[in-house]
Amino acid sequence: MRAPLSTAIAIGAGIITLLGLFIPVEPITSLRGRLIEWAVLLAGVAGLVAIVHLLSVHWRKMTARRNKNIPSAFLLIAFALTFAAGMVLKPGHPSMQKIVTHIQVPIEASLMGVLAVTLTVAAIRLFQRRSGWMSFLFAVSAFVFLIIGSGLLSSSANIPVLKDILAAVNALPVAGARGILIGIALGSLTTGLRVLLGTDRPYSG
Amino acid sequence: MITILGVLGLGVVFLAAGLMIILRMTGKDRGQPAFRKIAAFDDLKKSIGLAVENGTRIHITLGKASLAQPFNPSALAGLAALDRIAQISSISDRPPIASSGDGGLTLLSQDTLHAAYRSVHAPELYDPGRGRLTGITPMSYIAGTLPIAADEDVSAHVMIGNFGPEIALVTEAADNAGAFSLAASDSLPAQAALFASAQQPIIGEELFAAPTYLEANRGHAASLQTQDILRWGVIAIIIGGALLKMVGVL
Amino acid sequence: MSEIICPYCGSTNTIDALTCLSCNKSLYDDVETPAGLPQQDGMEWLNTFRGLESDSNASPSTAEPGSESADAESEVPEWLARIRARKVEEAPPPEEEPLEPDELPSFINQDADLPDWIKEIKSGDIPQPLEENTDNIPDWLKSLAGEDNLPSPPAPSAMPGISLPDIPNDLPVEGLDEFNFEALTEKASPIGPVDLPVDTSELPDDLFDDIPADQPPSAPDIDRPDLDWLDERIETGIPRGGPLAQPLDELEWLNPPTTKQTELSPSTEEPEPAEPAQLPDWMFESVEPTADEIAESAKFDFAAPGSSLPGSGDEELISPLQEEGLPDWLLDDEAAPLVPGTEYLPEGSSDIEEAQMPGWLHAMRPVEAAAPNLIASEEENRIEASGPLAGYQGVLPGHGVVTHYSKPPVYSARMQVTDKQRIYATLFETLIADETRVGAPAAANTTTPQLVLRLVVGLLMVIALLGVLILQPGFAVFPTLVPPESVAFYDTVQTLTAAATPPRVLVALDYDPSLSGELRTISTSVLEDWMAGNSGLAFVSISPTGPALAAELVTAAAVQSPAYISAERVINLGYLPGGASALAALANDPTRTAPTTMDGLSAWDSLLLQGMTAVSDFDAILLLTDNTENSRAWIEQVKPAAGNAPLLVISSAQVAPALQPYVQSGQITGMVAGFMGGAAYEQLTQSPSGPVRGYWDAYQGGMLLIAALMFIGAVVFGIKKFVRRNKKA
Amino acid sequence: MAPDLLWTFIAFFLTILVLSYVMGDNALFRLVMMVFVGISAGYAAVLIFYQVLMPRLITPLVTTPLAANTALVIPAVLGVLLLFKLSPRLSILGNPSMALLTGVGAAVAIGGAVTGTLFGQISGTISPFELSGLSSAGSVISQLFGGIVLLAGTVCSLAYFHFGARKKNGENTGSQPVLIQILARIGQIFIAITLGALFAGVLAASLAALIERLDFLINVLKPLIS
Repeated sequence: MRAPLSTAIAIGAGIITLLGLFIPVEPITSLRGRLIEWAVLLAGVAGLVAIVHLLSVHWRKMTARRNKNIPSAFLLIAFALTFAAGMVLKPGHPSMQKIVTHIQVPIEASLMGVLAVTLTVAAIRLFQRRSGWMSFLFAVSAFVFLIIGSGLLSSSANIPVLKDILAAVNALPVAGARGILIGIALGSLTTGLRVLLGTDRPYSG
Repeated sequence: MITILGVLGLGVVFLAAGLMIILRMTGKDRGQPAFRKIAAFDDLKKSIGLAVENGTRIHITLGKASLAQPFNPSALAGLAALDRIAQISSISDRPPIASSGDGGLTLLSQDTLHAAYRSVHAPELYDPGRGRLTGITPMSYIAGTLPIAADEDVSAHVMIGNFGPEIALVTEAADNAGAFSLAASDSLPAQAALFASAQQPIIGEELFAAPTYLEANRGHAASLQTQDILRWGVIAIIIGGALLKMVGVL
Repeated sequence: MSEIICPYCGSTNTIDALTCLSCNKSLYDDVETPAGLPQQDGMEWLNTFRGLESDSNASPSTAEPGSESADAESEVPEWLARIRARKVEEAPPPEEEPLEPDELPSFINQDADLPDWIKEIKSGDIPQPLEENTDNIPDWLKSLAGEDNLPSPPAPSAMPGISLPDIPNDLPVEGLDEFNFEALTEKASPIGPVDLPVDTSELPDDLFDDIPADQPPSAPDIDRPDLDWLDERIETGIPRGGPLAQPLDELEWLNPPTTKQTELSPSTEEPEPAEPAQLPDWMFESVEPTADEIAESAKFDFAAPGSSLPGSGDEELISPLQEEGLPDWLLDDEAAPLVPGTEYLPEGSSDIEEAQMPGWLHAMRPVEAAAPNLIASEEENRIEASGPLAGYQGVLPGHGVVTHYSKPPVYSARMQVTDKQRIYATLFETLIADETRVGAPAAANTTTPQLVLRLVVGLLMVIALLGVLILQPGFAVFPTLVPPESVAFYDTVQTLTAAATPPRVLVALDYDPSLSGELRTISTSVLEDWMAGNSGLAFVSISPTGPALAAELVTAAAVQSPAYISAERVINLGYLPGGASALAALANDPTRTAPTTMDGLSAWDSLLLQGMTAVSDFDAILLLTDNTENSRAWIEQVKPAAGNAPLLVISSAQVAPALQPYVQSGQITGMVAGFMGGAAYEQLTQSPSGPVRGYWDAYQGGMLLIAALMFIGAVVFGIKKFVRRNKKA
Repeated sequence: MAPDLLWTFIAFFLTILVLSYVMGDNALFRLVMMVFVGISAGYAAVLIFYQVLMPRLITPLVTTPLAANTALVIPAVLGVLLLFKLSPRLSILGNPSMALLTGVGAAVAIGGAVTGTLFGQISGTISPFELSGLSSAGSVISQLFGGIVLLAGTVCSLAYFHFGARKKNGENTGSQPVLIQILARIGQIFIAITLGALFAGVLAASLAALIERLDFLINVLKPLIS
């Protein structure tokens, strides 16, 4: 067996956490709480380790003999400045908040704006990419909900049955969403169990 | 306090686990179970083959779900797919790269690559630089993934994990680079965006079938069979419950 | 899309069809892929990729070696027994009777190991030539039956498809010295190619060269079992000397015909090409299996007059192969100094050691390579008798060469293919086309138009939106029909803020900066209403950027509420690490989970939160979200702990459909989703200058523009596809 | 220049550079993306340090006696082991830490899937059939009809994802029983409608973001122009 110690830890921790959820009796519950807290801490450390790894990848790219990646230098500089400022000022400082509101927000919101163009182009090209009645229904549904979402139909309060029709149409996606969500839950259940049964051991590297 | 829901929940978990174990054991005698065709996975296999033959790269991106979060199974399914893809493309000149938007997931992707290469007796292929964190926040993860699509001679992108709809930016970049893209997410908005933008979108729980369709071990097939059995159980419960509710029993 | 033509009715079917849609007959009825063939880990996909999905299991290379060798062992005794029986009884060989498919040796019955197209040929065409051959057999078989040492006669039929070229790679050469491979070659069956993974068109033609022209075609089935075990051993890689040794010993009886053949005088003379009419049909049938040969037959007609055939002559051999088509090791042999077998040696060359030439190599040595050298040897020995070069040796003759070379064979360009062959050629082409389709997707060809389309659409949208935002034309009508969940939201806020005691609200901020524009715009009006009621707001976030966004949000909302003292009525509990997992802890014990404010002060001792110990102590929970998964966690984990406190949700438009089930089930008390919900809320509050109202023209115009573009795209590409399909039809 | 104005200009230029991606990929856009990744990583690292590790691990270990914090020794050790993941040779030492993280994560996921989604959605699908509280026949029929549509959509959508296929002669035919095929077809309709609705929602959200950004640009430029 590969990585027996790690597998035992994963299975043991998983079973305790699971039991603690379904059978909330002491000491399982407190043990579960503790394990989750440890997991959160470890996720934090893993985040730091991965960030260091990210920096090392870009350092390698920047210092490569061939095909030097200059933008990687900007990444490293941006990181260094932010990290240094953050360590000195702490996250609650207004200047640190400005980094979020005046750098992250504009960039992320603008990327989201670009996504509007990307998705519009994707919608236009939908039938170029694939045909079939599922695509057709998808397109019709998207079109109808774009019109509904624009508020154009909601402006006509005088039409008698419009409200009922809109309510019925708005309820339609719920059924499909339920089916998808239940299916995903079943998939999550079996995937999680694969880890707890030791079939999947992604940590055994 | 022990509740009925808790006991029921535990029962469901034990039922699923039991089914997986039984199906896995009996599956050894009955051979590979039959599953319906999913064209996207057929195309993925072809793309992997072409990537291996052409000496181009395969990029697997695992999403941004933290391992400590309840919606991490999509990432776990992505890791299983990564393991399989790494194995079958180990003969390629350019081993695959894995990207993710969470620290824990990044480390697991490195571990998975390491384990996969060891399993095919080629540990020398392992390079931790091929399991990368591209960004720590959801959008910076996408921002960091875009250059991979554009610059790293990738011919096939496999996106299995938890994404937002912004993943469409990556599929578009892949499309512009003439690369194949297969995308699956457990997030509903992302699925909608991917349905329109990815070359081969995977809908809903099909994402959990990726390892099985990539011919991973019997455990994955048993897990898919269990899913099917549970599905019909849920359907029966829904219909029965509705009838009982209607007559006022429930 | 790729199609399969039904071999029965000729109608087209989709590539994944198993039975014909018209005649309902199986498209692969003669393909019997065995059940439960073990899949070789990781290799099936390669077959799939090559477009041979259905063949993947059938390929001998993917078949499980263990099972194959087991099959081989079970088959060997049959043929051995038969041969031995013949030896003992000297009875007419049972092979004289036409063989039923069931009786065929294992390698023929192992359909599972064969690609479909080979199986088709095998099942459809093989039995007939077998019968024909057996009709021809008796004469020579009878003659051979008298030879005690020859239980199986040397078959003159060349084995065009035998995997002999693989042998040098798989077996040590010195091992092969022990037996004469030529004999095996001679004894090969014309059905042989179907058992082989290699393309017969790549085989060197000299595999056929040692066939005496004067010998009639033999019944190949007699020797088929021999090849059966050989092939199996070669494929399974059983080391020679072990299991292989025994059959080799048993094959020693094969030597006489070989010896007999080597005694044939080598001839540099023009061989007599066999008349095609005299050749048995199986020789042509045997060429049929491989798709490459189908293509090859376009430039080479086996039956054409003037062309030679396998077994028709020694040197004058038809070679559809070009040199580059030969394996390297064969080319090397050609390039090497000629070490011909005794039968080819001219006078004066007899000093070359015979033993250095292994039999198998001899059998495969291209004749084309030998003949010019023979002439060259003669030339080198010739002494010029006249002219200025008189007395010189090795002078190029002016006329001699002409006499040595025959007129090159005329190859017919006419393709002689059967319908079946054409079908399989088409199928093969389709498979290749499929193979190249993926990975070099159409996107590569459409990149430029796509970029242009993107540029045009992007500019159109940006310019249109900028124009509307700048000009504010006011064409859009604000919604008057309000969704019930927005009404419920509004009612709850009004009820709570109208109460005597200012409400205390837990504001969960769970959105990324990417959607802060949308959520800030929607929630500003709502927060203004809460502030108007002097509500206490406790912000908490499971997003790292949440605290900063919360501060920004409060600042924006407070502008419209100057009387509201944010410093006293707002508290920022900061960021909860652990994401959704932290919510369970928050639901259980908020004082422990979020003990301090962003400034590091004790939160639960503050004036605002004094006396509160649980989530249920809050009057309401307001969730601002752009994320379905985290919303679910708030709904499923925190809401149950909140008791009667209503859960109000302000969501991005992108998650609204996913949250609808929770609205319907009542877990969410009220919801404002997207600009549409924001507009509805502002409509309910009768706010004349709400932020959503300011964007309404641009929003509605943009949505309608996208819908129109989508419609146009659907029509244009739909028509394009329709026209293209009609053209194809 | 006032600091606020400086920040506003930074935001303005960043917005312009990112929106330039509408015209196609360009070097400046890439540069901004790299800066963005660096800044977000730096900010996240600071947050992890100050909001996770300091209050939950480092401070308790440093300020209180070890005996009172024995439970924190384990995550501390596991955290240190995780640092070995930075070295390819020693990375195996970090495996137990990753195993704990994965095991707990899997259990959390199972719990969420079963109690959260599975039970929640099943109960949500059944709840419209609660007719006892309804007074008029019209509302009963209306709710019943809605409930049946919802139930049919949910069941058929679930059936669409059925993976099993029939075997013929031990070979995978890829085909499914007729009943499942019919249900799956109906399920496809509901799924397509759902995805279409979600797509419209995503478009609406991203359009809102674009409008907000363009409005921001206009607001920055307005005073300059006037």
